[in-house]
Amino acid sequence: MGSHCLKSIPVPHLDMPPFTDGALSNRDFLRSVFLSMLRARILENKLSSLYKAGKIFGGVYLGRGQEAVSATLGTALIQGTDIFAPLIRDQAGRTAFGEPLLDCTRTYLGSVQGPMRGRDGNIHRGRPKSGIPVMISHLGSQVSVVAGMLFARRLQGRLAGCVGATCVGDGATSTGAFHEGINLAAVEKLPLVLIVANNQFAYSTPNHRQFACADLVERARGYGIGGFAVDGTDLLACASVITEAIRRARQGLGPQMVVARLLRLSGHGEHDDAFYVPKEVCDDHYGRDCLDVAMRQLVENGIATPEEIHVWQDQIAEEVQRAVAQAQQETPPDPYNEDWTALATRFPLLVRQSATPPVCP
Amino acid sequence: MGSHCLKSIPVPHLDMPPFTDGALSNRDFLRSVFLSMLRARILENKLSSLYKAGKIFGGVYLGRGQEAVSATLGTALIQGTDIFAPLIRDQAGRTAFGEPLLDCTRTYLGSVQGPMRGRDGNIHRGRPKSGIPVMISHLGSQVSVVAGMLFARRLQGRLAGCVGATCVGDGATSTGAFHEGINLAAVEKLPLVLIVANNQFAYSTPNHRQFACADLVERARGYGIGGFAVDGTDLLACASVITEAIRRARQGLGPQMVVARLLRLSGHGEHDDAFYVPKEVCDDHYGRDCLDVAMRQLVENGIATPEEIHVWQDQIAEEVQRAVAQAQQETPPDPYNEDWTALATRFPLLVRQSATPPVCP
Amino acid sequence: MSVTYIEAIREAQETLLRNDPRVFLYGQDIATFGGAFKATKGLAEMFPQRVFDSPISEDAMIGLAVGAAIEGLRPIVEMQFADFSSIAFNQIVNQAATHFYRTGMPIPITVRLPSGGTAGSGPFHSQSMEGIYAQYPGLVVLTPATVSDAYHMLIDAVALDDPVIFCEHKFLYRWLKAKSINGDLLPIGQARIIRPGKHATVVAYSAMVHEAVRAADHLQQDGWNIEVVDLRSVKPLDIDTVLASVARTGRLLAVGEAFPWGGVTAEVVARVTEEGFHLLDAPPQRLNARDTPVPYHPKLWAAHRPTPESICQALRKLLTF
Amino acid sequence: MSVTYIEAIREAQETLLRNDPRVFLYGQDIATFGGAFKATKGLAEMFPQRVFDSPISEDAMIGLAVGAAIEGLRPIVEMQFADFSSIAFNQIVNQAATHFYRTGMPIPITVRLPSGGTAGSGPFHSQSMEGIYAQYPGLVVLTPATVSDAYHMLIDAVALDDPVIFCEHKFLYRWLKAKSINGDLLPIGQARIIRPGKHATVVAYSAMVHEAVRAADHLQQDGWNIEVVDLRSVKPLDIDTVLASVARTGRLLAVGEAFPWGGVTAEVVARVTEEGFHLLDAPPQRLNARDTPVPYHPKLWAAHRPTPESICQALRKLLTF
Ligand SMILES: Cc1ncc(C[n+]2csc(CCOP(=O)(O)OP(=O)(O)O)c2C)c(N)n1
Ligand SMILES: Cc1ncc(C[n+]2csc(CCOP(=O)(O)OP(=O)(O)O)c2C)c(N)n1
Ligand SMILES: [Mg+2]
Ligand SMILES: [Mg+2]
Repeated sequence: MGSHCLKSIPVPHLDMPPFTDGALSNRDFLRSVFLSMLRARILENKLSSLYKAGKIFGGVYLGRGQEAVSATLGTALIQGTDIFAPLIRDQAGRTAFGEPLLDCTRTYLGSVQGPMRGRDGNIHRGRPKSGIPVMISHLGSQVSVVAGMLFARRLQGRLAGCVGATCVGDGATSTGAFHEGINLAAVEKLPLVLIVANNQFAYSTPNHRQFACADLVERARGYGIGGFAVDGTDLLACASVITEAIRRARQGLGPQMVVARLLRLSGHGEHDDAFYVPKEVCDDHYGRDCLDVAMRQLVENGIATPEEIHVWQDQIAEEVQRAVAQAQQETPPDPYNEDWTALATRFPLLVRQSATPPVCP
Repeated sequence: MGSHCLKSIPVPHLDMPPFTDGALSNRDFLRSVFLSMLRARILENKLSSLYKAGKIFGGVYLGRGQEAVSATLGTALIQGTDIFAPLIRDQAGRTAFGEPLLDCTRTYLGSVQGPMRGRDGNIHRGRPKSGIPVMISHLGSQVSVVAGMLFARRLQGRLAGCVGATCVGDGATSTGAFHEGINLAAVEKLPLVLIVANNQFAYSTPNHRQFACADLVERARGYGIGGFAVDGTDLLACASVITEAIRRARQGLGPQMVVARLLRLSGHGEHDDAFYVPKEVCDDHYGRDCLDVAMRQLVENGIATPEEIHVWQDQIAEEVQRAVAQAQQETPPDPYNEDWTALATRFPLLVRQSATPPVCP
Repeated sequence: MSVTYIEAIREAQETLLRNDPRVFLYGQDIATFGGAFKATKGLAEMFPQRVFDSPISEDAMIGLAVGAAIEGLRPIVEMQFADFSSIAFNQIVNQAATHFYRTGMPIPITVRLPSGGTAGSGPFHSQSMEGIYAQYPGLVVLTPATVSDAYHMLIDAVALDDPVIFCEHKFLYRWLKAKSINGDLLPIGQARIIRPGKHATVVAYSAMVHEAVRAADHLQQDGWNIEVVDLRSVKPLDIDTVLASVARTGRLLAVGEAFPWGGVTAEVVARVTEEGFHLLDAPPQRLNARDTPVPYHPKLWAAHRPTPESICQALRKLLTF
Repeated sequence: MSVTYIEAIREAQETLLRNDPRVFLYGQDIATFGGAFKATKGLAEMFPQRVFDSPISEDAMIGLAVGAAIEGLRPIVEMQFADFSSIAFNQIVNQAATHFYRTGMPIPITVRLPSGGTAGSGPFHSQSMEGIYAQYPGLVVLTPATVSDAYHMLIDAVALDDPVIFCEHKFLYRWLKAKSINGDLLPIGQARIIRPGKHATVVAYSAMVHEAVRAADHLQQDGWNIEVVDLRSVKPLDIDTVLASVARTGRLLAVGEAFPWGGVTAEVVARVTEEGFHLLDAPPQRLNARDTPVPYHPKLWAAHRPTPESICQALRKLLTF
């Protein structure tokens, strides 16, 4: 491993020596990460076709190009123990963290059997009871929620060994919520792992209109937290750096921020052709596809064979097909049977009143 | 001057050599700063007595211990050209920037002739037309307002030679507004000078419950702006560092942040006895009174004599007395003659309606 | 040749940039990209240095606009969705809205809020916040329902010295077309009788005006003449026009797309009963969205907001009281 | 021996911390300092590791509480002043309030808002935000007016599975005293007839209940029996109790301290006229604060909010209609 994972990115606050026995030592881990990357890519390609065929209500937001970062995170986290608050481009991490494909297809396709029951859609899904809080759209808002989950576990005496991770984009770092959330986590020294996927654009807005520092990782020191920069297109680099960040958080060293550099290999959503991304940016190092890189890395290092990968691809395509077909045949929500209340409490005095809202024939 | 002004504070991002011809070379400047410090202290002592005598409605918030920082800033800024957005503890800076003492006494005492006409009080005052925007209470909110004023001047082609300065406390650095405001100013490379007066407490909350970095100046690099640390109890240090920060901003080097370390030498407000400040904190280096230090520095360096200072004190006490007496004899606002409208527009259709609100007999 | 509601908004901004050097545009993705809804398409090229992409910092975006207004400019800020103005809430209601009363210096900023629901947009891209902002002193809150109003009210908004919350309806953006941006011009603060009638008055605004007109057209078949009042501006509220209508019809239904507690419909009903109680022949009624977040699924969404059907139903009840 | 309104709030928190291990307190200056108003005085010492000073980060404070609630705790967050909850607005209305509808998992957090005006506090330390939060689905908004309610409703608030906005009135903090925290207990969601009468109904809540009772006492001298209803909870709103009162009196005045557009008084009047039009013998009236920011100077402040005098005046007009 050594230094190539940190290539061309200044790392002002990497206060431990570079990892010596790198990611390659854990072949199962890498195979697992790769599988989640592949699963996400194939699923998302399918979502894109469904969108283009007019089969999906609302937008479709893909994580194409960000799978190495996201899947590494989701794989390195411990299901049932850790917390993972995914954001827009974390299909791979969700898959890796154990979210069933059906949660995705049901939510995108509006099945009432999905975790959101048609009430919320697309990437706005999760299972808070299983450690996957559900994002609201407002960027940056999940950082403090994860901090709160960790804070609660500490009070409950069940924090030991847990970490909580969340992802944001370069654009979300400009939000007040992001700042308040990290700072609070730093003050409380919570085991928060924050992945900043700097995909060079926030919707259409390039980095130079979003921040003025050389690299966002330079923010870490100002919060008094660990900071890592990584080439997000490089699976082996991600595997080393992200697992190390998680290890440090788990060890009690407080919040850790990983800034992964990469390029969003899709539009902001599938409605967006990303005309604003200059050709040079696509052509540069970070414009490469992390899935290609990962495949090469696995094959070259004898971790997987091309044949195996082909088999996986076919199997996953099949799985995805099934998850889509299943969600498509399920019932949509029914406004007449919908429980139209935003409160868990049933105030006895109000039973009459809650029947009042107009019924739409 | 040399290094003593930066004593014991890490300065990770001071990317120019320490100042060579220091503050001492500008004797008039130092006398002027000192006068504003003295004026603020004497005025605020008077406000404190008035508060204790029950003569002031609402709270009284003093800048005691922060005069060197604030007055240096106010003096170094150019009246009529620059923008100064003071915060809670900037009586000295206001005075130095030309705010009449009467603005203060009239606002505290609720005279209708003050700039706030009894509608707002105490430190919530200013003269936006003269480059002194009026703070709202919500901490951090003025940073982006000053950025906007500078941004406008650039669009209007009248930014050249201007800077805009604002002050915040250590506590305010935890607000999302602070973060969004600085980051925006950094992206626009505006000539913003941001003074963080780290007086070690936010109301009762000590630094270690507010942030986790070693020194707040470490945030500067993460925003891509200039960063300076200074001993805020040391007038000569303040004079060097703050004027240098202003010079750089004026020169077009983008936002500059100065973190001044000191101690609030009063309660949060005059209602607060600050029992929570540990004795060791009062007794340590930063617990010293900047006014004493400044006096010694002026006398020892032959910039002012003790006799002169005594004369100044008497003169200022007199001025303050006059400003208080004047405001006290002025009329309070009259609800019957108050123009009860929050809109500048007089919608013709609504004339009838605006007469509707209940009149209190 | 026709012009859509969103084109009218784009045109208005072009006109403003052309005619008033004090105007500039600030918002996320509004320069090269032309805005999430293309409301600023091409304007950055036409007016370089007057149209700016902002960071994702709604609080600071409004702070910047307030500062610029203090210095004499007239910024128009685009929120990407009305829902995200919750981040700018403090700067809007406490900084911008209070400034004139506190200091005597008005803050002429216009905040454009792409508002209201569309199918599949979900809880955080569908909100109608006019009733939130209207509660605060110091704000003007506009809710254009027609192409012509979208254009002219935006021009007027920028001319006002006060901060304006300009609630554009996303559903109308492309769905609503007109021959041209010309229409009968009314000043800000005056409601419009968009469909005259005599048996009942429906007070609506923004997209609900069109749903109300459809309901009225439907009831016409049964011989009912329903008058529809388009408020245009929810603050100030032209209660005189509403009262004059109720004086003619004796019956009032207030329709809004926002959540049911409080809001525009409550203010309308309360004002009418306070000032025009004797004009009413039947209890005034309200129809709002349901008291849940706006659901994502089109089937739920369509049952969450008032529709021509539910408006008809409410009107029938009102007419036969 | 007597107990003040603020002491009742402190007692309630002590009781909650003692009896429910899921409860913790989070807010600025609430630990060592005991809170800006001393609502948590001594609690940090009694319950170490359960009372925490937060950074000045209202958005993150609510985010933290939501996260903690997801993990099974019942946080109580103190905003230093209601006005500063504008910074937490997004987390309250979009994160906490929508969570149950979206996910089926309730978020039992209690947000304490020191609300309302006091002399000399000015535009940013005086606001009444109940009418803002009540507009959002998914929130319970409570406005205790008595010492007993301050105690018991806070206990009840924490027991509710939903997010509660607990609006305490700063003016009542030390001014309002009772013999003990015991009182007639009512469930959340039920209004109280705090003063029976027969000629007119005043609906009020929080500090305005006391101003209304004073006005009623004053009018008693002229032979008028005024009934005063204390809403206690503005969402849910117990319209049945209000309707029953109006059925007896035939006349309604709704009084609130918030800004005049929309808000609680509009909702009350709109609901009463919608459902109880036939009960009314006179146009229902409202009395709110003026439509400007809350002024600093006590003379202006006293004329900005409703007072016993202005309530009397409004009632006389109503009674002689
Ligand atoms: C507070 C807020 N403002 C605006 C938006 C609208 N919005 C959604 S995604 C997006 C761009 C996000 O960029 P980034 O954080 O870099 O993430 P990426 O999409 O690149 O993964 C914007 C502006 C939002 N969701 N939240
Ligand atoms: C957003 C916000 N939250 C809370 C407050 C209440 N408050 C006023 S001053 C203060 C402490 C400020 O501390 P700091 O920023 O360090 O400034 P200092 O008072 O020490 O000068 C607090 C919490 C506020 N004004 N704004
Ligand atoms: Mg991005
Ligand atoms: Mg401080």
